[in-house]
Amino acid sequence: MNTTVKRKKAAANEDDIGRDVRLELYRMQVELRYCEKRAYDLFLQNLIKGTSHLSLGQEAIAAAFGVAMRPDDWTFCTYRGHAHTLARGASMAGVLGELMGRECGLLGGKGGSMHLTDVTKGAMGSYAIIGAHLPVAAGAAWSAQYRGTEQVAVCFFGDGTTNIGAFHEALNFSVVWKLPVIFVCENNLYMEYTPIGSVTAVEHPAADRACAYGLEKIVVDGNDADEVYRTAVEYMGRARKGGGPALIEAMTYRHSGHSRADPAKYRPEGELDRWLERDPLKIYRERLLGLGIVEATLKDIENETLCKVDDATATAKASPPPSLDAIAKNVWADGGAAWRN
Amino acid sequence: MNTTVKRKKAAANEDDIGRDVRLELYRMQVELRYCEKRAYDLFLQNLIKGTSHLSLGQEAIAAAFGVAMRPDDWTFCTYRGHAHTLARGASMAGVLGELMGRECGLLGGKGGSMHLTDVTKGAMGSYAIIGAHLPVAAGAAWSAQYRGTEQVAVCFFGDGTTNIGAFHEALNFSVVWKLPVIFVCENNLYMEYTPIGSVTAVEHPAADRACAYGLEKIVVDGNDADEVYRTAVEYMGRARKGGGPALIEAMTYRHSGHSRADPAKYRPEGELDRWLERDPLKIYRERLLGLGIVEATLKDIENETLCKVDDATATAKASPPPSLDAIAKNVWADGGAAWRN
Amino acid sequence: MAELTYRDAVAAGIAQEMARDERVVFLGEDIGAAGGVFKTTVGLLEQFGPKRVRDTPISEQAILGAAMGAAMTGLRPIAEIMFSDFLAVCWDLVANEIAKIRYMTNGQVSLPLVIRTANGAGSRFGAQHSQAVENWAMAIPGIKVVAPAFPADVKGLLAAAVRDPDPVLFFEQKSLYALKGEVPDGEHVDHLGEAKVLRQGKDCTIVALALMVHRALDAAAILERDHGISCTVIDVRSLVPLDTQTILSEVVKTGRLVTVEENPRLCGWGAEIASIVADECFWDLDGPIVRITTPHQPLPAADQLEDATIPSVERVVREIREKID
Amino acid sequence: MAELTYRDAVAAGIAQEMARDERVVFLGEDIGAAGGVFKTTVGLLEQFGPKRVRDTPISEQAILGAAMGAAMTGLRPIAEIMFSDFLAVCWDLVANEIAKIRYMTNGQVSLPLVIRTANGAGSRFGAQHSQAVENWAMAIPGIKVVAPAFPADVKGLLAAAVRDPDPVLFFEQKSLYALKGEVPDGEHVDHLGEAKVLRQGKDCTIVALALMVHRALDAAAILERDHGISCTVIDVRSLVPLDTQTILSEVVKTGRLVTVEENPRLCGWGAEIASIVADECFWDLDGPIVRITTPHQPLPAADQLEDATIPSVERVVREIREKID
Ligand SMILES: Cc1ncc(C[n+]2csc(CCOP(=O)(O)OP(=O)(O)O)c2C)c(N)n1
Ligand SMILES: Cc1ncc(C[n+]2csc(CCOP(=O)(O)OP(=O)(O)O)c2C)c(N)n1
Ligand SMILES: [Mg+2]
Ligand SMILES: [Mg+2]
Repeated sequence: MNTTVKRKKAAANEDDIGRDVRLELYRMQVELRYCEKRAYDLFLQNLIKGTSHLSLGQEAIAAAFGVAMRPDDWTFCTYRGHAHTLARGASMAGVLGELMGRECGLLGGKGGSMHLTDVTKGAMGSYAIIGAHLPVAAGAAWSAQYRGTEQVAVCFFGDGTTNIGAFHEALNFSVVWKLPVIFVCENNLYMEYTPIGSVTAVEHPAADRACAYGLEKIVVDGNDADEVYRTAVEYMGRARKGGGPALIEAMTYRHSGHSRADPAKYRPEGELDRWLERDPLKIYRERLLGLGIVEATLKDIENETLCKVDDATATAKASPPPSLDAIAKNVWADGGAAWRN
Repeated sequence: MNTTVKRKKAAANEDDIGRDVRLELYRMQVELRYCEKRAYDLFLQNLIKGTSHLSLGQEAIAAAFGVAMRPDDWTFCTYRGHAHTLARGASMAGVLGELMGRECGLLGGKGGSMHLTDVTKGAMGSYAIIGAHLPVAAGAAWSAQYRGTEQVAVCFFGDGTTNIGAFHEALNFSVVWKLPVIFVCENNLYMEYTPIGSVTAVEHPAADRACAYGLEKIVVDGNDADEVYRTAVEYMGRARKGGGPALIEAMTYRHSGHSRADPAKYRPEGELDRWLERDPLKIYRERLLGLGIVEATLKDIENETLCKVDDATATAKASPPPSLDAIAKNVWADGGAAWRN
Repeated sequence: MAELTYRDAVAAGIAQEMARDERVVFLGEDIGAAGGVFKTTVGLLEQFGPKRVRDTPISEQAILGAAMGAAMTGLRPIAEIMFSDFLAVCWDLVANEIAKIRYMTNGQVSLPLVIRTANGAGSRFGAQHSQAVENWAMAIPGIKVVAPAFPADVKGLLAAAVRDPDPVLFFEQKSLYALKGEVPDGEHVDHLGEAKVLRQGKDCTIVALALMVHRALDAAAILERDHGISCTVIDVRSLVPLDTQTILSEVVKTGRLVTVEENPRLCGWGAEIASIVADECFWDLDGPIVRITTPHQPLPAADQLEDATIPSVERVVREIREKID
Repeated sequence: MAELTYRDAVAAGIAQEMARDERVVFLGEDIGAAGGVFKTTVGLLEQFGPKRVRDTPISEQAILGAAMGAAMTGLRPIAEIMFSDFLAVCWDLVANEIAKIRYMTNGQVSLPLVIRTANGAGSRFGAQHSQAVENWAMAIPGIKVVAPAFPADVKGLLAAAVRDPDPVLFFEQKSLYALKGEVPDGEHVDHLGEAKVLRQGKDCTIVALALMVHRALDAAAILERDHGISCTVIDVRSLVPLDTQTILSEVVKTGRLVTVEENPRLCGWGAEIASIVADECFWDLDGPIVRITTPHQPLPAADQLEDATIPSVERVVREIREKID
């Protein structure tokens, strides 16, 4: 068992990743950031009715995996899944529309913020019960293995999720069957409001459990898109070739509360500020400038993305609420809801 | 994290345990062996109707803990729990009676072989759904901690149980709360019929998971009552004083099939023979003789135990089947089963 | 009498029992320092300290296992399962362990414990955070099942549940947490297993639970005022034990039974009551038994869809008008 | 027609579907090398190899999660949960995930999967290994629920379940595994959602499932022969979809309904059927609806106790004699 902490850092200014991918990593992070901020604005305008869990501050992880994945790979994520779903290329209007409960929503308003899914893009669902989607991701990986397609399933979840039984079952199962599945723990230091350290037997809730499955201990800086990207490429590549699963813990922080109802008062003074210093967008923007990419290029990306978010917002707002006919549709594969003749 | 495998061996002929305890360890193993054998005979006579899971070959573990535990400590065990229940001093007629579905059974015939319990002796139940009793044992330990009684909960389970979610939840929970609970995995190499190695990501299904909870890796020879006894004394003592839980993996082997229905054909040629060489009773008898205890003393123990088993058998056989009135009793604390007025 | 919200009545009930009995301890996710995700347990950590009010990991099996083990050995734990939907992740503990151990051990073990959980729809949370699963619980022999509709009942029935020697699954209604109502001052302890007749009519007996009690009352008012149909409304309050006597005697008076259930239709609690009435009151019935339930399907998230899925006041009025008389 | 046991019909059904469709894979505990703890899957590993017939760890959540993930991505898995009681440890996967994902995603995801499990009492295994939990499943919108009583139905309905595009929970009756019966030769595929009228009478309609079908048939024979009471016996076969038309039309003919259920009473499947009949057939009923169920309590282990707890032929005869006419 290798217990070294992996740090996928490159030497300063080294451009192992390449300008195009880097720009895409930046663009993606900007897109996730802007869209999440818009979601927050829409919530303040009372246009989002249910709950919503933002990834503000955690965008580097979803973005880096999104860029690293093959179009036919599969994402499984949680209720905090707007970013992960967008990062696969799902329609932004579809995402915002779903949050607003509109007909144009990815799920026609039936799933809501916590269940974003776009199967056509490999976004295989957002799951709102802690832990459940880890074995489901293993199952998708099994089907890739069975059919020999070299697809990989990537499963995102939080630090708090490592303490539930399904985590353990999924990890053991995936290793025993050598499945092409990458488990990505986004350690943002908190469950809902409880600090993860106060309820976990080890320091790194995911990485310190890798030993229990004969896996490598991997901790990465989840606010550094390059580091996450390099890790994603390495372990997805290995999994594709039959090397089996990996468990990656990405250290990060959410800038806002757990959900829209949460002002996050439980955080110690100064903690948020320290993490804002390490904001993934800020870091990445500075890095790109340091690598010689000019300000104007970045501004263009930012402006284009803002337009995209505005367009998506307009589309979503213009969309009507779903027709009440939708209620009784799609319980079954025949499109209906009949349980009797 | 300490990854050394603990081997609680003493130097040859060293009598750190003491003659009286050693004789009690022998007596207890003999009792468990003879009683399990009797259960098997009764099954062949068609006097045991349900299933039954024998501990033949695994007696050293239950015996050593039984001897090491304080009368007010608590045992939680599985469907393979005859030995663990007897080792706390539960009535043998009560055990055999329960297997036979008689009125004198520990549970009046209502629980059967898989649920032996004697609360008056601290035998807090036998649980037949894999994994469930691990968190329950943690709960008992919590109540000891809360009340400051220095009681310890000991929880026995098999190798296969380490792959279910409740195992993981109970371990993490117990460590975080520093509970006085000892988890004892009896690794007999098989689930029901499937070799544990074929479905587990690590070599030692329990001990190699200790790292995931910041616990010591402990593997002991489960066929050596002294080694188990020393380990039990050490970790129970620590837990009593607030040192928190331990996870102990005891290597052992069941001489018979998983349950009465199982001829155990799936075992490789010769495996049983090798383990019969390491039969805990055989080992222990030889050791005692080596320590200078005379054959006659051992014979006396054996004869007395046989009488005890015969008596218990006679009592159980003489007991009538439970009255049908029992059916509607004890669903609720008021003694009845009423769900309506 | 003080006016309390349904939400605050939860904390009041727990505090009353914790103050009175050292053996009462409380555990769950985010219940202590944060005061609960629904703010139902604010102040308890401060009042009773971290030894008695304990935040847990996200480990529902461990939470219920711990409650069970503690209850078997002398404590009287209250465990919170944050949303009732999550009972599914620890259903083994509920259905196979907690509910059965007394019976299996022929009475050797008692489990004086309470599982509190937030139940029901109306918050646009979607299919995995909005279910009414009281019928899951009612189907399990060996646990008592309570679901209050009013703040006073929250406090009184919660206290009764804590004092009960058997395990109780206590369903709080998410969408009622903000409801205000009078709660008796001082110690308040109610009784499990008593339904309440909230309104007496002569044409039809409506039997409802939790949120649906309020809809049934509103519907009954409209039916009386606008349509001349006079309804009895019974708040079941406790599914196990079930106060069949109150239900049967009211049905005998009106000759008709309508259940209003938030659970999806199949095997809902109303089916059980319907079957009891169809057996024991058959000759007193003047017409078909009508069940008004959420249709048998998962819940949609969007507000308009959700509102149109669970039984509304309008639907209760309409169905009763169509089917009664 | 060959004579097969109910047990062998399981393997025959699986083999038929695996031979026909490469996408059908099979996983569970001890199902491969050991052929299943009830010997229901003997020979499948040999016939289809370890890539398609896979032994798993004791990880029920992983088993159903794997089945779900595989089904979403193009396979048609059959998962075994050894005893139906163990559904409780993976109930989240059944009730919250598998049953809901199609609806939540507005139809983006299909789950052609089957969960097979051994259900019911009679083996003296005690309260945690003997439950009849078909009513738990019926209460969950989004899964189909099947429970065959005869070997031919085992094979035919299992094949239909495998071919069905929706998730199916398939309850096999432990105590029927040794039952022999004729099974059609060659490919045999039945239809989900069709009840069968096994016997036609004029005094009373008995609706039963799985083991209780046999008891109902025996009781009907005795009632006819010894007591002049002539009963229709319906084997429900599928709780979801439910063939209400067959049930309603038979009840109309006899004017009486008796359900015979192995599940404990509260919220059993018979309650649902009773409530449908009490609504839709009310004016055709000539007397109370009677439910004969296991009493609402856990099951005892000892043989005499267990036999006296679940509905026996004698009890069915006695209750029908007392309550019909
Ligand atoms: C089984 C279950 N228990 C509890 C919850 C309630 N809950 C939702 S999110 C959450 C915290 C999860 O923390 P973490 O895994 O760290 O993810 P994060 O929200 O930080 O992304 C909890 C407890 C749930 N959804 N499912
Ligand atoms: C949740 C659950 N899954 C499956 C079973 C069926 N089962 C009973 S014993 C057993 C094997 C257990 O193996 P192990 O933990 O090694 O204990 P052993 O029987 O070897 O003592 C299995 C799979 C069960 N009782 N509960
Ligand atoms: Mg977190
Ligand atoms: Mg074993």
